[in-house]
Amino acid sequence: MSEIKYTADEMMTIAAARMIRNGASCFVGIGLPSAAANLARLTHAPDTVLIYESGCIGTKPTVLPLSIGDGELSETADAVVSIPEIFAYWLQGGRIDLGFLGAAQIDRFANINTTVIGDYYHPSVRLPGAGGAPEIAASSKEVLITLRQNKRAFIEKLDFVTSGGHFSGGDSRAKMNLPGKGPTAVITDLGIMTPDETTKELTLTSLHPGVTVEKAIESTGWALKVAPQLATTEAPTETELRVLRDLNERTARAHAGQV
Amino acid sequence: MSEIKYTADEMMTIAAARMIRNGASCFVGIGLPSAAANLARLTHAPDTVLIYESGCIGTKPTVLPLSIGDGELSETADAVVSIPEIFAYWLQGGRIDLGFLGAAQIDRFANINTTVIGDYYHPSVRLPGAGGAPEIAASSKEVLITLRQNKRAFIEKLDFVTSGGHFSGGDSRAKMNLPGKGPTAVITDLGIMTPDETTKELTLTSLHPGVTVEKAIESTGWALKVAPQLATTEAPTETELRVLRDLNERTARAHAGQV
Amino acid sequence: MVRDGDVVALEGFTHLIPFAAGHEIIRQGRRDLTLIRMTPDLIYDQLIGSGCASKLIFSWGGNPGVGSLHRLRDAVEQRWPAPLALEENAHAGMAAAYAAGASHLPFGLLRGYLGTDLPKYNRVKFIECPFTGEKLAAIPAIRPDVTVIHAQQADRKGNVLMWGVIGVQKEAVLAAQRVIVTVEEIVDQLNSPPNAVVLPSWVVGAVCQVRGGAFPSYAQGYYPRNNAFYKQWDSIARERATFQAWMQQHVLSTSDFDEFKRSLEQVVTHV
Amino acid sequence: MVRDGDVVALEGFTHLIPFAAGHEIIRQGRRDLTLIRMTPDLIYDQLIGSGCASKLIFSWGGNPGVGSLHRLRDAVEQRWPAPLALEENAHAGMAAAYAAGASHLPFGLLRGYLGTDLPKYNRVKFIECPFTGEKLAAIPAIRPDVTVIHAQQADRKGNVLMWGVIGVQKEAVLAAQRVIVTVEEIVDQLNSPPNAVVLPSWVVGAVCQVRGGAFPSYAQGYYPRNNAFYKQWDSIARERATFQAWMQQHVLSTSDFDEFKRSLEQVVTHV
Repeated sequence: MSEIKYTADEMMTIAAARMIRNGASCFVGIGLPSAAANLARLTHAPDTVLIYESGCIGTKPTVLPLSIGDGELSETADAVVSIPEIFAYWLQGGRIDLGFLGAAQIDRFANINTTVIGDYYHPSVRLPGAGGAPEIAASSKEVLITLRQNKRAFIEKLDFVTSGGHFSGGDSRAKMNLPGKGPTAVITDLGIMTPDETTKELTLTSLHPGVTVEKAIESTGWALKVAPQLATTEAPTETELRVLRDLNERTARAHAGQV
Repeated sequence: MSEIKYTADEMMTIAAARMIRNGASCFVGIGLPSAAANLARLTHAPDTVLIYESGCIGTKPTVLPLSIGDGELSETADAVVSIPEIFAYWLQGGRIDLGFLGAAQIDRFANINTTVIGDYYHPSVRLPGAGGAPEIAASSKEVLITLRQNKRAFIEKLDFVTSGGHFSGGDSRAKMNLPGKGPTAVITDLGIMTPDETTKELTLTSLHPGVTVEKAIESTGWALKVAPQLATTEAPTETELRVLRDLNERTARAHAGQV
Repeated sequence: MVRDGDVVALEGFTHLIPFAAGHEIIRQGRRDLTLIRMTPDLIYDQLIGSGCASKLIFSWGGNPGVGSLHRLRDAVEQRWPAPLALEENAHAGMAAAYAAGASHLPFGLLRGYLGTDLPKYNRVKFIECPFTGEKLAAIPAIRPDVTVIHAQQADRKGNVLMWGVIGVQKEAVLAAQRVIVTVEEIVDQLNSPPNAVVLPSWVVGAVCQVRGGAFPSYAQGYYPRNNAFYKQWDSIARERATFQAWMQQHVLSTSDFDEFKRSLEQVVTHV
Repeated sequence: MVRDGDVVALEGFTHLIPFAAGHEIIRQGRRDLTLIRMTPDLIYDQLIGSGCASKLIFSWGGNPGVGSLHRLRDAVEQRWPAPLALEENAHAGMAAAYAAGASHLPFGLLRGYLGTDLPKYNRVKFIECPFTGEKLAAIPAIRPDVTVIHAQQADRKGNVLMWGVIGVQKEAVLAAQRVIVTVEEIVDQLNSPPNAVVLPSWVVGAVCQVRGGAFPSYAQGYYPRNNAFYKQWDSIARERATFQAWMQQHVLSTSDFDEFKRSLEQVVTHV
């Protein structure tokens, strides 16, 4: 069988999708998390319950939503509830197995910044802000984070902590008695990092095929720890790629068209 | 025109109904308040918004409900919301012009007991309890109370204060900064009492036709104050009586029938 | 799924009261239950009179439009058949406590209970608003071991749909550790309107079909409230002997709700 | 009904965003507004870029799935066209603050903001649970002077019906002093399903029909979200000059939303 060609982004989305257990209730943010969650639902995890902060519970879109509240999300949902309810009864209520987040910046303890770069009152870049992320990060039983890996995104110190991961590491999160156990993996276009059991520092545990350790290290703004037995991520299967590409094509067609 | 015959209960219900301003939003308890509020809606106050604690807003029943949540209440309502919403957004939210309550016992400051007679832990009579009354009494802009007048109901001291009226009188309610101004009238089968402007003590201001002051005084468990210019309640009109009796007949027919 | 000693909420505000499930608890002879309901209604009068409960958390305990719940009164006034501890609230407080349970918050916040004697006898405390200094009521969240409700429909996957007077059922379900739902009908497809009250299968434990399972309460779209029975209950429950005879004949001697209703038809009375 | 200096909430969570009403505020040249919205979206990018606002209370300020709101960024980063004060929250906090406003409570209670830097820059405080001692967030209630929403239907009496993604509109309406509602359609009879989201006429101030009034957002049952326009906005709003030219041509030079949409059709672009 000839080797399958795929992009780093495709590998990232597929690796993220694989982490979703079938039947899990997933609170998904827009963008990469939404793509990965829907890929999972269309492949190995058909019973995954997708929940969007717009109040759509158990939604089954045929294309990826551009916004968190596209019409198809509510039309295909098991239930559509108000925003106060989705955050109070469902997220805070402890109903979310998996919170799935993107990020602009992340640090070694998987804390996230999506608010500002630079000083808060005189930012060099004003980012969109928190959205649902802080409470998704706090109240979901488990959190996955996916973003492209580079020195601007993976940095030594965040200018602003929007959503807490493992805070200052060690037992600092445990001491806060947050309902969820926090980030369990960060999936990038280069590999997969997981928090060290005791220090909670993100450690490179798997490299995607063809990516070197050096590349991963130089794409990280801190001295990246590497697991002694570093795994290689399984390459995308034909099925995974076909389903993902079909999904992306359908999505592109749906979002184009006339103004 | 020959004199119209009517019962003391009919007079009470009609006198209570007359106090409802057309267009007011009324939070009504079951029993006498419900009868009076529906009579008002069917006579001089067609645009009265009837709200029941079962979550029915703007309901228009053709017969009096036996329970606070009979099917017809929701079928004829403008909106049917959850119990947490009706109490949080609508009653506490300040949307109720008029709270309409019944009572087992009442004192001279229009405080109400619907909980126990005797000691709380060893009651001689266990009454149904609070229901929605305490917050209806606190948060409605104005409160009307209707009950039959006798020494067992109109008593010197309540064994239990379930819902606050004017508390110990004077400015004692004002000092509590409750949203609503409290009871503005008590309508009985004998007459109408209203709180004195300064002392807030219930004062007999109107007697129903044919009722003597002596009768009202001996039917009250405290030394009842009587207004210097005591009015006589206008007797029921033919229309009021016809509408009330039709309503009661329809109701009796609807609630009878086979088990 | 209900065990002796459990904290159990059978909810349904006049509408969709889970009578069939309540009868099953009585037949199983459960004891020492803490029963939670805003409005105990006839079903808790039956459970209490049958000796299933040691505590009641409630906010209005009467027979709506009729009068007393005689078995509840007898338990409180005469300790028969067993003493019954009360935790008594107002509706607004119970609603806030259920919502807090569903929200996984330790307490519910409301402007309530001010100037009433209730806080002398229940667990309500008062807190100060950190912004305005206003005194507000805090009521501990309700977190039942088991919540039991009756709904109109479920689909084959176990998603539950209810409509009409929806009361506090969604909150009671989301606040509970375990959930039991009886429904009028199991359908292939819930054609639920947008924003309908749907409880997804993954928050519901067991679903089983019991046609008429809310009788003498009602199920909107299926059958009306049997107000005549509610009135008749007053004479059935007023005396211990007549109550026990009725329970024996119609509940304890029947094996399910269909039999129960057939046994009633044999003694039809006009009210 | 909107005055200079008002605290104004135009709500609608991606769905039913009141663009037509927002354009009218821009045409009227309102100034010094405090704008409240969970997701400012393009409508607030337009209001801010037009100089209508001096403060923004929000929780997520991007162009969903596309990128930045360039006019919002320019106001914050470069103070153009005017400085913009920010009061920044998380969605959960905003939702609780709106619900507190609707409930006439001084603050909303949630388990939130723990370990984030947000409370350093907003008005959130932490309180202790009087029962468990747990530290919980308290956020001041939102009470807008005016709330503006767009809904699908109203009847002739002024009762308003909406369905689909309903966001926080009911709370925003019930929290406000004054309410303006635009609708797709005024109908003789709202055939609203049971438990639908209906706002009775007596809590709604003004209702007026503006077909397509949510464009480029959507109205479930009427028209889909125009995702192509959302993408195109990125290039329109990126530069001050192109933004101002677009606003001049399509909003300031048109007298109502119909004209606005006709003016867009004259420069149709494929994306």
